[in-house]
Amino acid sequence: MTRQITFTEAINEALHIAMQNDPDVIVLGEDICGGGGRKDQGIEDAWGGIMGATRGLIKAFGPERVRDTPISEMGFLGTAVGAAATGLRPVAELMFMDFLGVSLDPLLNQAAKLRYMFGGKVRVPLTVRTSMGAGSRAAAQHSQTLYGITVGIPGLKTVIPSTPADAKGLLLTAIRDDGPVIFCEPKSLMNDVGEVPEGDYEIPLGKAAIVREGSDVSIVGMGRTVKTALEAADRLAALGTSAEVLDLRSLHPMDEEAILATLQKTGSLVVVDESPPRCSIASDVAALCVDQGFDYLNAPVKKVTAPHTPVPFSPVLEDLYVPSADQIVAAVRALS
Amino acid sequence: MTRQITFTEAINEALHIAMQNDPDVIVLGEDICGGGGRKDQGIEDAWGGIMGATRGLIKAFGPERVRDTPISEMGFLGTAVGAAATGLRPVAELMFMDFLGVSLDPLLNQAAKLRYMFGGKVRVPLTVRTSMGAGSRAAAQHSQTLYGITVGIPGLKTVIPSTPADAKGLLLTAIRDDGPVIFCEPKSLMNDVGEVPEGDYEIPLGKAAIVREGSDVSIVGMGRTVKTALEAADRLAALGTSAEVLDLRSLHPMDEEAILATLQKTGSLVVVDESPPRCSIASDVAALCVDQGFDYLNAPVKKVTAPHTPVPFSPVLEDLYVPSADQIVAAVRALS
Amino acid sequence: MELSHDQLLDAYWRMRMIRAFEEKLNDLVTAGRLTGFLHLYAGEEAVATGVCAHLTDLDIVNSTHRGHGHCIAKGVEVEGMMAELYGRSTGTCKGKGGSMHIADLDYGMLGANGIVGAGIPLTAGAALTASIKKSGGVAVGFFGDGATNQGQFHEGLNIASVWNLPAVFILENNGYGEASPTEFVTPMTDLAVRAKSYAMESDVADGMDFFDVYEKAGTAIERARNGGGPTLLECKTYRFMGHYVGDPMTYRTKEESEDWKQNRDPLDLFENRVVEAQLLTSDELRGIDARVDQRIAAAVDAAEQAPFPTPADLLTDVYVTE
Amino acid sequence: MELSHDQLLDAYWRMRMIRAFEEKLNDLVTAGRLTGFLHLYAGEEAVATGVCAHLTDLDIVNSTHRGHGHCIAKGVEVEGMMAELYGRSTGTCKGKGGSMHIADLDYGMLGANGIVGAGIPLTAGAALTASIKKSGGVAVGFFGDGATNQGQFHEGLNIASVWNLPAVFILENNGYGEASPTEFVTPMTDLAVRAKSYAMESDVADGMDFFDVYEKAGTAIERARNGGGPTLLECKTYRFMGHYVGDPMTYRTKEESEDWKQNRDPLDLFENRVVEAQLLTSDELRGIDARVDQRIAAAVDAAEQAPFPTPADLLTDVYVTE
Ligand SMILES: Cc1ncc(C[n+]2csc(CCOP(=O)(O)OP(=O)(O)O)c2C)c(N)n1
Ligand SMILES: Cc1ncc(C[n+]2csc(CCOP(=O)(O)OP(=O)(O)O)c2C)c(N)n1
Ligand SMILES: [Mg+2]
Ligand SMILES: [Mg+2]
Repeated sequence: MTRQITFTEAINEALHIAMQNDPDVIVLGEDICGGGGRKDQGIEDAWGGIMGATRGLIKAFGPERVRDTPISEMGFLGTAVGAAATGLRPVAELMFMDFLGVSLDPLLNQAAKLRYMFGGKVRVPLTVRTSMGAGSRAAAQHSQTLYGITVGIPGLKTVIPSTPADAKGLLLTAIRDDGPVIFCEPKSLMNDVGEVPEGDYEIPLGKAAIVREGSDVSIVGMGRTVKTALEAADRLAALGTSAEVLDLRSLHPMDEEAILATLQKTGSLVVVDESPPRCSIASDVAALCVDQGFDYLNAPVKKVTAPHTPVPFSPVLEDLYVPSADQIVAAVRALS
Repeated sequence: MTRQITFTEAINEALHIAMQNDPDVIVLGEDICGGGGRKDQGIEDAWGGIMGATRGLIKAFGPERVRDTPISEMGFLGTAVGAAATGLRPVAELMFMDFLGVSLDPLLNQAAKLRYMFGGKVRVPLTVRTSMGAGSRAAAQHSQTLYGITVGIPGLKTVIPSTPADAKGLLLTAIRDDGPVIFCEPKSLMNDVGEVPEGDYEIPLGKAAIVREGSDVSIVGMGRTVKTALEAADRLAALGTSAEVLDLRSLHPMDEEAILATLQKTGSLVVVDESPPRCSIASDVAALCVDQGFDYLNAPVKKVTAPHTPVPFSPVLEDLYVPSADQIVAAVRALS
Repeated sequence: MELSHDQLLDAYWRMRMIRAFEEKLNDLVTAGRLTGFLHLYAGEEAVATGVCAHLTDLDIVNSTHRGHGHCIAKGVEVEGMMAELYGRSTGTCKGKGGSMHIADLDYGMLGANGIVGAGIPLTAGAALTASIKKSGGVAVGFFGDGATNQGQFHEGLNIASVWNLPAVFILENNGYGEASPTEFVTPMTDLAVRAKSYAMESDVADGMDFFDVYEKAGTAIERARNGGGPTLLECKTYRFMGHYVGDPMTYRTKEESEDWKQNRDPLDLFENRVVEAQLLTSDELRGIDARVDQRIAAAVDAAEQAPFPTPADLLTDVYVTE
Repeated sequence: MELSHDQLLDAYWRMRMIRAFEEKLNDLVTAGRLTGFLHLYAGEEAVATGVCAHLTDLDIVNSTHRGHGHCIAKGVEVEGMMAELYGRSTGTCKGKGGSMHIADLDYGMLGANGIVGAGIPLTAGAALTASIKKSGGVAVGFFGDGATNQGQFHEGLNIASVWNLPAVFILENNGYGEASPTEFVTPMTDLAVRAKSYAMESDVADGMDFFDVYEKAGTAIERARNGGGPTLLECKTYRFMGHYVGDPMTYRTKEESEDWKQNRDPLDLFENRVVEAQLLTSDELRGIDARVDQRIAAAVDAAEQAPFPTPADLLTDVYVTE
């Protein structure tokens, strides 16, 4: 009941379970074994990828199903698409989401479209795990939040957990989904510890979760910003404002009902997205509110996002870049 | 005064002028000469790219400044970025915007970020012309509207003309901008004919244009959807509704003032975007309205977009895919 | 490698079917009866046919924007193909794919592809499935000279080689990528050498000669099937028509293409050879011609009568819902 | 190629500066005084130094995630670099770039790059500028063995070759990409052969031997400068530290790295050679050591005192506004 493990461990556990239960599941990516361990040199343990999330897999499932790839993101994602279309269920690791720059085509033009283009005659059960977000001093090319790109591509699903327990359940569902799913792993949460159920369980894609009930204002977050929203809600409570916090969990499909329900309940909404503001999830949530939720609205819908800039290296600037509880509190207070 | 030329000719004219006036301007892309003409075989004329927009350039400016590239989008856009950062002013042709799948990195991680990452010590005066949009029976991988991706990338500017005259003036400004600009050419407008001033002129980036005045409702469009919006406005007029039509022209920077001004004037707004609905310009416009324009709003903001699907081949389906005047009229009538 | 009488008849039947299919499409578009962005394979028939003659139901083929020939060679029915090009719901892809995405996994055809080079990693992926599932199948990827300048060519071949996958890569070197002659965009015109970058086996075939392609592809496919790893096979060929239907073809001379058509037509070369060697008779071949033309005419008729997709079809097949 | 006394002193000074800079960073991060994602170049000094010894102010260098050595070799000042790594406004990039994007165009240094392979087309682009403007400059791109599996390597080298650009591509083959040994991800360990795919000149140098690198890079750079086109020069080398500071290094044995450090340290090899040949004295070298250490200590002090960027800096330098 009270087993506490990290976000990374939860993902590792989900991978073990998925591979155990289905021989078609394979895992591939750069350095996910790290040379597969070099037995001839007495090196047993695998590196396990840059985050360590794939540790142990090579030992448990062997080199046929757990593969180090060359630094060829376009190539290995394309290979994974071809494998998925012909009967395997690959889980690929894209080390950082920023590397979409060199790997977009297999997602944009292949995985997302094959089924439609083939008139429904193919399934592409591919999961792409990818590490994203700012806050780790990794600068402009290793810190981006790019789910806006994948959400904009019809045919893909995109999910982002905010807790270790959700990470495990969402990843299992994503792997078993018969279409391509982008699974975002917020770098800044990977060492978070939380209670995670043992064994196999799934969390449905497309369902948001109310992570804090409230009545005065709704705060919608995803991934890391859920934590920030909860922190802001605490502060707002101290100021006498009761905030409800909704964790989207799935970015596409997005749980429009849940958003509209909380808006109806509170009459005002702030959405917090760690990506820059343009063509963002934040915009989509606001646009939904002003269309379907117009009659519930008592106030403007405020977006709290990163600024429209690359991610700066300098720690003092990066700390200003990431949406903060302060900004959320200020946005909420500006509503009334 | 009444010289009428096509959209393609207007672009061709802008390229000639820009190359004439500035020796640093070079043009490169796939088949933009088409083997540069093969003089040894008596082949003089160039193919001029898939749309014919670069015809004549090789003759006028020679093979040093007008270059056929290999089918290496990542490679030649990266080369263009390197050239731009060191003193040239390249205009690259990305044959179809769908090919962002194989060319995103030079834009996402290089052109857009170099200046910021270098602390302001570099300029990247790169223009990428790219043909986009549905309606030409070219199916899922040659018909996409992907400006949502480029608009979401801080450091890039994105523009999209809706008339030949705007195409010429915006392209000249884009080429002379000292940063990277994505210049979208809507396939379905390329044969449109319009009055185009002779000589050199610029249209500022970031300025929308009111293309039809009205008082009851605002319709915001861009590129091809401006035409559709005008058609809808005609029909609405016949039904007794006076629609104002705003052409965004620049998608980033976006003319927020102009959007808010027309909203203030009419009190209700429909935005028409030929991309799918998620993380779109349509969402951004709606989000702006419900934040800064909340007090002006008398009705929900409606998005008229393509559906969340790939572009189908079958003409009967493709015609349903593209936002239509019917849909706009219906959206406007649903407001009241 | 010996070919039986039936195999020879089948080879001619396929080459002739491809040619007739493409010529019919050219006529239909020119006459305004058909629309779309069509890249025709006429002239290159010996490549697809010579390669696919070795393939079975276990095997997967992946193709390019110029995919009709590969479909027919792999056994996809021309009726479904024609209906697809007409955008009808009876098409192989319910009319949603069209020429550049024509596909039929029922026949192991993993699709034409509108993105140059993108089929190469897909081919590696199909080979990975065969390898992990030990199905005994191989995956064959077709692509052009222009595609060898794409990063996906490089990355895909490297992966196939380092993982020793049962894949065969068929480089259809027709001397042009759209309008650009190879030498304008690649520092050499013989491209099989690129296999060396992946320590991969390679070979070069006369792509106008069915028998040469058949033999060399056979060796490569057998090697792949037996765990010997991938091969890059360059086939020297030529496309007889424009890059797409409507191409002004300003980039090459009439003499150049006439020369190929007169002297290097793969159907003529095949016929001369088999008739001379008394393997097939002219009568047999003319009989095939007639049956092919008939079948294509019927396919056009059927396609023109077939129903269009319904508006509801716009929204289906995006996600797996059942 | 003869090196003058001053040139030899300069070569040692640079190699020593790189080593000391990297060791200092390792200490600072381990001690918690510095943060960031740092990839250290120690062990590979002879490559950057041997190559850049031929370069002038006209020339451009492009680098990788492992960029400090290339900066120092090209002449970027360590004070600005250290401040950059500390995220201070006095840094070469005002603190906005950090280690993976350290750059200084004042010295022809077109940036480290966090995207493996991305610097290769940038290098071709800088060479294109030199070619079109007839500046007489060359562009040099550094990258690793792992990067040769990226599509951008393939596309960039092909473009440089077909356009005959004044570019030199330096392949730093240290046997690993992060944790993966070359042979796990590439079907061979000698990579210069890949130049053949682009009909490009190539050569192989001992990357631990300054003199061998110097000579072979000199030939390549001269060729490029004289219109002879690009070269791929593979330098066999080894990184002495982890892939990044904090790397658990589970993928290689202590014996392997100790062997390289004991027997193939480029600074030791250089010193043995120049002292034996009586070109430089130990005293001269120790003098350099002392000055280098002093300068680095001062750079750290200065960086730690320097001001941070102001909040307003977050929003500037995205677009050109003046
Ligand atoms: C990534 C990408 N770039 C460009 C194009 C446009 N295009 C379609 S076919 C073609 C030429 C392909 O040449 P090649 O590979 O030799 O095949 P061929 O047409 O000669 O059969 C080009 C450039 C594309 N479809 N995809
Ligand atoms: C496109 C891309 N993929 C993956 C990475 C993560 N990564 C950073 S360095 C590296 C290894 C690079 O190996 P190599 O090119 O040999 O250079 P080395 O680190 O050995 O100097 C990897 C995989 C990256 N930064 N960019
Ligand atoms: Mg070709
Ligand atoms: Mg390496």
